[in-house]
Amino acid sequence: MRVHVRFFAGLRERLGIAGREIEVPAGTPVAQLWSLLVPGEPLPENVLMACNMEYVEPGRIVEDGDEIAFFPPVTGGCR
Amino acid sequence: MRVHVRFFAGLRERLGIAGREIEVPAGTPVAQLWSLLVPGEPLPENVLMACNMEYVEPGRIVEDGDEIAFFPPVTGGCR
Amino acid sequence: MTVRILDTAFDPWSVLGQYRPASAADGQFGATAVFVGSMRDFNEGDAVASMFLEHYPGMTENYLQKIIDEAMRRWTLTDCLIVHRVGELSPGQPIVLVAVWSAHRKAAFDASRYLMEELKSKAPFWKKEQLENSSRWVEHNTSG
Amino acid sequence: MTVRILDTAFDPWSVLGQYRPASAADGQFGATAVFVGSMRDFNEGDAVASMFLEHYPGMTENYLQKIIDEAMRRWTLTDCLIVHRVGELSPGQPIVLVAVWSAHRKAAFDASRYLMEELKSKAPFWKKEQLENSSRWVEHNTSG
Repeated sequence: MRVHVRFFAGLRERLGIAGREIEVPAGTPVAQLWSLLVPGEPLPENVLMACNMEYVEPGRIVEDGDEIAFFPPVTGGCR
Repeated sequence: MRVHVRFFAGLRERLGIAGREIEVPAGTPVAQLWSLLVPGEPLPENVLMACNMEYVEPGRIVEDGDEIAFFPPVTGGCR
Repeated sequence: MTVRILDTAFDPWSVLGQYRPASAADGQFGATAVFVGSMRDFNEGDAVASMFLEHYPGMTENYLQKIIDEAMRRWTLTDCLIVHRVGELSPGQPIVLVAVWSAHRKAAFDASRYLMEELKSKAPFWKKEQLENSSRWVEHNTSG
Repeated sequence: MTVRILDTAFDPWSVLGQYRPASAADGQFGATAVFVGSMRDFNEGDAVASMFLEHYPGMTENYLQKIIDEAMRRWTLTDCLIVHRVGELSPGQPIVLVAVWSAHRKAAFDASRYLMEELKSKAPFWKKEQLENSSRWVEHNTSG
């Protein structure tokens, strides 16, 4: 099955990837998409993950057509 | 000595007095001005008192030329 | 540090749009917390047609300035503004505007709330409500 | 219950002057609590010339709507408004506006602060600061 993976902000810049379509087997957890897309790069401890625009835990199993996002801690609002 | 006494809001309406000059002996406490001006009328429990536009306690001794005010609990701002 | 007592209607958002916080270039404050209290058209179960707000000219301004001074002592603030109506008010009209500018949001939130609670509990203002066929002085304030 | 993401500068006081709180005649709400966060010209000891605010279109709006829904569940509110800038910002420009309307001031104060803290801690926005000769992503937010 096929999922769309997106990276944001500093993560996107550092990895040089904004978005990527990827073919994965059924039962793949969200966190595993990271190692598939950026092998050898350790998953940052403070990274946040979303599936279809909702926060999810790293163990969440992806489904066909999901949009998965990895991003750094958020810094909206003001100081 | 001479002091100026003022009443505000519901108190002013009920007593029918907005302001009054009054001659008092030295050593008169603020609260006593009430009984001098409205004899027989008990001092309301929740009444507030000011001397020269600062809150004072009932026992504060007045001085010549003071402006003394009696008023009900305040109800500014919004609900 | 500005206190204004107004006897005619005011628009809090226009006031804020025109106000320039004391000694602060635009980039120097990061947080603004504002509270606006407006007259409602009901109170204690009764429809209120209009309201009269009395104050103690001189003491009211002094007292508001005093609570602003106290807020500036307690928190690190750039500026504070309090605007309060007196006189005849109609439902929906703003009664009070409190605004606090500071570098950090915590101070702005805390100080604006402090100013409102202090204003309500001790600033010399008194409300008289005009009901359909009668009027009454408001006897006590709601707690924050 | 309105969420707006804007990629150009906005004046929070004009926005508020033009906003009509949902399903509320003028006399029905008594309290409005507002918070405005603006860009400062310094951070962590450095002068900041400008800032870029990135977001996650779709998720950001969803998340802001979700925290408004939660606030409306927790308190009795008339309406909530959140406006947040994205894109290129200059010092002094407003970043965020949070406004809450309610019958009582306690709910307005509590809910506006809740919305700001929730927004800062989890809404997907990221700041990149442009310093004199370099740029950097802001790594962590200040606590409330």
